[in-house]
Amino acid sequence: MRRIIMAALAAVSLGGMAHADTIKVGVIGPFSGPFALQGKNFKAGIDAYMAMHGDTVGDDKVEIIYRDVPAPDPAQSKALAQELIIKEGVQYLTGFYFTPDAMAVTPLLTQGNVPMVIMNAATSAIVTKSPFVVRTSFTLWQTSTPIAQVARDKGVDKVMSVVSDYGPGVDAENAFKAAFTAAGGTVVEAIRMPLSTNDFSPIMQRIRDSGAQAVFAFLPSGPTTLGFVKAYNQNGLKEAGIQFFAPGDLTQESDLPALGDTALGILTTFHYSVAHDSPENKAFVEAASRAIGNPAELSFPAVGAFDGMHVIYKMIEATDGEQDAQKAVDAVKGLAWESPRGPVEIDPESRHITENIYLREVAKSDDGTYYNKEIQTFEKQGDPGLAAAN
Amino acid sequence: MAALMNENAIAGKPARVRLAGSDLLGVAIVIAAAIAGYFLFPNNLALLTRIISIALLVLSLDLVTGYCGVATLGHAALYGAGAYAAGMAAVHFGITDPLAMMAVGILAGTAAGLLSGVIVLRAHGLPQLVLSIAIVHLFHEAANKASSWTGGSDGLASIAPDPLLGLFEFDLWSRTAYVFGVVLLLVVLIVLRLVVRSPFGMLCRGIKEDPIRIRAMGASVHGTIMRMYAISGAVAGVGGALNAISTQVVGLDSLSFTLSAEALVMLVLGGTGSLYGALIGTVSFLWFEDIVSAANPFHWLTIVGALLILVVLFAPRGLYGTASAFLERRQEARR
Amino acid sequence: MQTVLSIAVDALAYGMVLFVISIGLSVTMGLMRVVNLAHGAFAMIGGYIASYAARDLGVGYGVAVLIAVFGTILIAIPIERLLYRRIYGAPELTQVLMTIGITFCIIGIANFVFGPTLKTIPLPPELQGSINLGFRAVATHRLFAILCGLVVAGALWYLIEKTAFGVKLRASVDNAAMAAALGVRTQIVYAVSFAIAIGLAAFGGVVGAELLPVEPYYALRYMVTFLVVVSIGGAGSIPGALLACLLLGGIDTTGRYLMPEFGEFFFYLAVIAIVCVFPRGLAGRAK
Amino acid sequence: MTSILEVCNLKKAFGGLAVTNNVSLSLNPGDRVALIGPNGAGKTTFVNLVTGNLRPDSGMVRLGGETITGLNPMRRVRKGLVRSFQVTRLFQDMTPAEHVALAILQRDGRSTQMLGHFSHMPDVTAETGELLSKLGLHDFASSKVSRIAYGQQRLLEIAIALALRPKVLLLDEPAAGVPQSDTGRIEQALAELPADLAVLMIEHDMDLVFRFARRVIVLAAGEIIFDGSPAEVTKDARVREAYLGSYAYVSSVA
Repeated sequence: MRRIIMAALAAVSLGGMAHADTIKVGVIGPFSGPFALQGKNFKAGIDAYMAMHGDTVGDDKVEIIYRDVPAPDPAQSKALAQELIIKEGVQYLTGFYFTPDAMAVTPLLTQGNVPMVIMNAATSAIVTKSPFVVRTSFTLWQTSTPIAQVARDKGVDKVMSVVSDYGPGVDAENAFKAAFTAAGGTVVEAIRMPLSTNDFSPIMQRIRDSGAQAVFAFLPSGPTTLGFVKAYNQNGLKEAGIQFFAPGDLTQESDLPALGDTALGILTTFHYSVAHDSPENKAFVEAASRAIGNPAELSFPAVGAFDGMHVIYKMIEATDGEQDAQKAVDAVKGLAWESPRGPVEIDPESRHITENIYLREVAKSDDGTYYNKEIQTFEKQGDPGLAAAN
Repeated sequence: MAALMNENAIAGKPARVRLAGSDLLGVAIVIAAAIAGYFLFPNNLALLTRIISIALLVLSLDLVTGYCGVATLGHAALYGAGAYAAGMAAVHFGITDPLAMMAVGILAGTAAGLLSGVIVLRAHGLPQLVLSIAIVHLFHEAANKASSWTGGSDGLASIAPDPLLGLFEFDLWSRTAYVFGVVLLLVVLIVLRLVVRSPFGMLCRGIKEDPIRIRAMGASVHGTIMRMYAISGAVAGVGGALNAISTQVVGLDSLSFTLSAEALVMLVLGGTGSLYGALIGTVSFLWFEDIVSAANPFHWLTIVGALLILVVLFAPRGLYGTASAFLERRQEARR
Repeated sequence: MQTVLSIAVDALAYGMVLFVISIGLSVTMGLMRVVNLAHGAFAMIGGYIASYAARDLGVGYGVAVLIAVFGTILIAIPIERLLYRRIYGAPELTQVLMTIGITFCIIGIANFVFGPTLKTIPLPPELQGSINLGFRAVATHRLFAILCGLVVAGALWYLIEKTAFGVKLRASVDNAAMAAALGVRTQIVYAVSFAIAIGLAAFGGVVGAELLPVEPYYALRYMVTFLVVVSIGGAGSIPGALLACLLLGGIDTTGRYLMPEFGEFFFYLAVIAIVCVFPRGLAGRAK
Repeated sequence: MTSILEVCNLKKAFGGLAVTNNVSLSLNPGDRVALIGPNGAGKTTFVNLVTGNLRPDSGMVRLGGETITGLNPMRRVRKGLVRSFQVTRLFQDMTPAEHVALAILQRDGRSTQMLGHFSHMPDVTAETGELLSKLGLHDFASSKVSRIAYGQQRLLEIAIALALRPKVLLLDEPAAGVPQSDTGRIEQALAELPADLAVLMIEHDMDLVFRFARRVIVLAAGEIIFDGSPAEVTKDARVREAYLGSYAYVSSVA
């Protein structure tokens, strides 16, 4: 059996060499269903990169193949990845919005000789599952740790943590708790709400009753975030002076028009704001807006995808179009560049991206639109989550 | 198959021979399709394995919905129980032999089936649907909460099954998983054919049509359906364990309402109350979904919706049900 | 005491919002015997139309609500004629398949036309902000939703129990053939009831949008909630639906307040308990 | 001869209205009893009380000397108290042979057997064939029930009941809804019922009652007002009082 596999593998890699003129990149993400917006952002980021840098690397033409996994479904994700590797002959796998979908694919990478560039999935441990995983997004630990310091700086001693009860929410809670406690504050209460929660009034009442000076929250973007922020306002927490801290998922740009005035003043820390002030970002936003059609829909998965494509282009360059996962991954270890989000680097140890985390405040611009205004920078943040897990 | 059945009927052979003949034929067709699948789509075996796994779930659903008339939108609870049990056996207890994992999955599926049955049979019709929905949500939430055991929403990863029978590794091409799945499917199919044709199967069909009549015969409706629920749980457990073994990851989606609803859609699409209907429904739905979602990953849902509407309009008894009813009519006309 | 009052207020508000959105489904399922899983899709269409009218056409809230209700009914008429008419009286599972198909189509179209982002319906200034009840603040909009719920419940009850149309409807439901023989034009009665149910869905979608925001996946996201509410209440019963909404609202709110970590367990265990005690729903009509 | 079915002081009231009021009767093996009464007399309620589908407020039901008041309908059937239905309750997609075989298997406690097909069980097929032939259903043994005539469906109801080898058989209007041309066959079937079986038949068709019954019980307003021979029933003043008007032809028959 093993011999057959080796022979087949050799055949595949030979095939890869023989047809090096078109390099296929498989993208797995949520392109329909409840998370279609995030998938759309993946596509916008990829399109923007290819519009700006062409669809060729050297002599090789890059072709993108999209596959849809509408909601977390590891079995589906794995089947599609297998199909992409074997049938379509992709040299690179990328995308991956959800952690379980990425986790399901990691066992295939070595056998398939394919590197995986994660454009979003944000649980720290994924990069440890295979040496061929590189991530250009963020982890919840990375984005939720700095906000603890911000809260302390604002003179907050007692915080209540409220997160959605699923992997990323738990990560956010743990990260915040660890950092806030280390900075001398107290988390008076930590609540994990079911993901299906629609009505947040009782939670708001509980926050009030807890006597906390501030609330730290994490919810997946979309309807729940809107409901939560509205409840925060309507139940008088804002008036009562209870401050609101969160990682930036909560004020994702695509949700801001819906959130409107209710989000004003919310402080979040995140790796990317569409309003980031740099020439790189201006060029990116212009290209990505064109790609996505409606600029209001543009948000962070697009920059993860944009930088993911950058990494893949560098890999193709380094391997000269040949299929060699090890060489490709080695080539981007320590790779540093100026991303639309600011200066970034692939950490050679963890293969996770080291980036600036910004403190932002939701603000209203002159033309009446809302944006995340960057007001403070935490430079070169790695992923504390990996250390915490060990 | 249809043509052959026709001939038998025209030849006026006794019902007994005709039944056994169509059974063998059905199994032969499944084998032929499995072999064809292997050689025609050697690069899609992972997808085919997934289809087999879901087909087992749909078969399992057919047993309670199609044969006993129980309305459920929570059948994934049984499937997920099998998947998680097999996965946890491997990750936490070192039971990595695929056959042993399969056994664990079957046991867990059966247990989940009995538990679901006890609750679901407390009501009928719409309230029964709601009970089933409540069950699958409770299972889902329990798996989410017990994240140290199940991996929570990140999924239960690092399931590493041993080579099958110590000889065949679960490879990138999913060849082993596919063959394993096909064999399991055939075994399940043959066993279920026996069960649904047995006196017990007749009793179940009777219950579906008229439980009062069955009671008037002195048979226990509740007890009978509970038995069927246990069998159904075992079958769903096989599907779930196959999923855990072939994917090596188990996610919360395997315990979800969505999967339950999809399974029901596939079953109704194929036609309830016949094993082949369940198979045809699963294969056509997933195959169609794969094609349209690859063709247009962004807007395929609309096309799938349109397909479902067309099926209701033109094949109201499901693909298989309508086809066999049509053939029956033609036979009558020729008589 | 304050806590109890506070929970009660939240429960009432949440329950009434659920009621406004779900009651249309209770009408289709209980009176027309159609398992209409596309109910949420029609509520969503209402939300989209209202959002479009209020934001892009700039009309007032009240006008937007009217446009949404009648616009949705207008969209639903051809769907009723072409599709729903084929499934009246069909087996439940067939109805499930058809209405899920319709839902998928509507989701896909909404995603294509309006994009995947959240859409809001701007509230008039009178409904914004919150009112202080002394022991706590409540969003004005919630009070408005409670009011809407009471009005809808009253109007429907009057329509079904006290008007000639209600008599015809109940006759058609109990025995369509007999009603037809007595000169009731059941086709029209069904079409009108369907229109009312759709109108209620759209109205609920708009009024409830503050709590259940409008986005393409709305149609499936809340389907289970609607189904649970309707069947706990007993399909077709307005007092039953009202009672179920208040009860479920109360259970959900209490659970979320007292033990948010296990809110889901609490809710679904309660649902199982209620169904076991009232297997036909709180006020279910015998089948 | 000891009675096989004994009903003592059975009472059932719905919301204060006594629908079955202190009813007592007993049946001996071989009895052919017709239970008649005007509409609303409480016949259906009485049958439901005897079969266990309703619980009596008080009173007792004994079968073969054993008290069965607390047993559910299923257990009563297993003890030999079998009923047929006024409106046929058959499985539309199954054949008469399957119906009868299922009843036989159920009677023998083999209905939950999960392997084998009844057509491979010689004893079952033999008995099924015999029963169906006896009732003249042999030619339709393998047609779906939905395709056979209503009269034949009624006969099948009787066949199913007989397959359960009852000690007491409650026949609920066995000829209801059957066209005149087919009633002969049903009457023949009734005439051929096993001699030691106790039969209680509810019937409106007085012709049938007089031909079939050797004893008639009249129920009116929940009470037994007459229990005696067919010859006497129409002479009884209370019966005439209860019946006349709604069943004018009773006197003409007499």
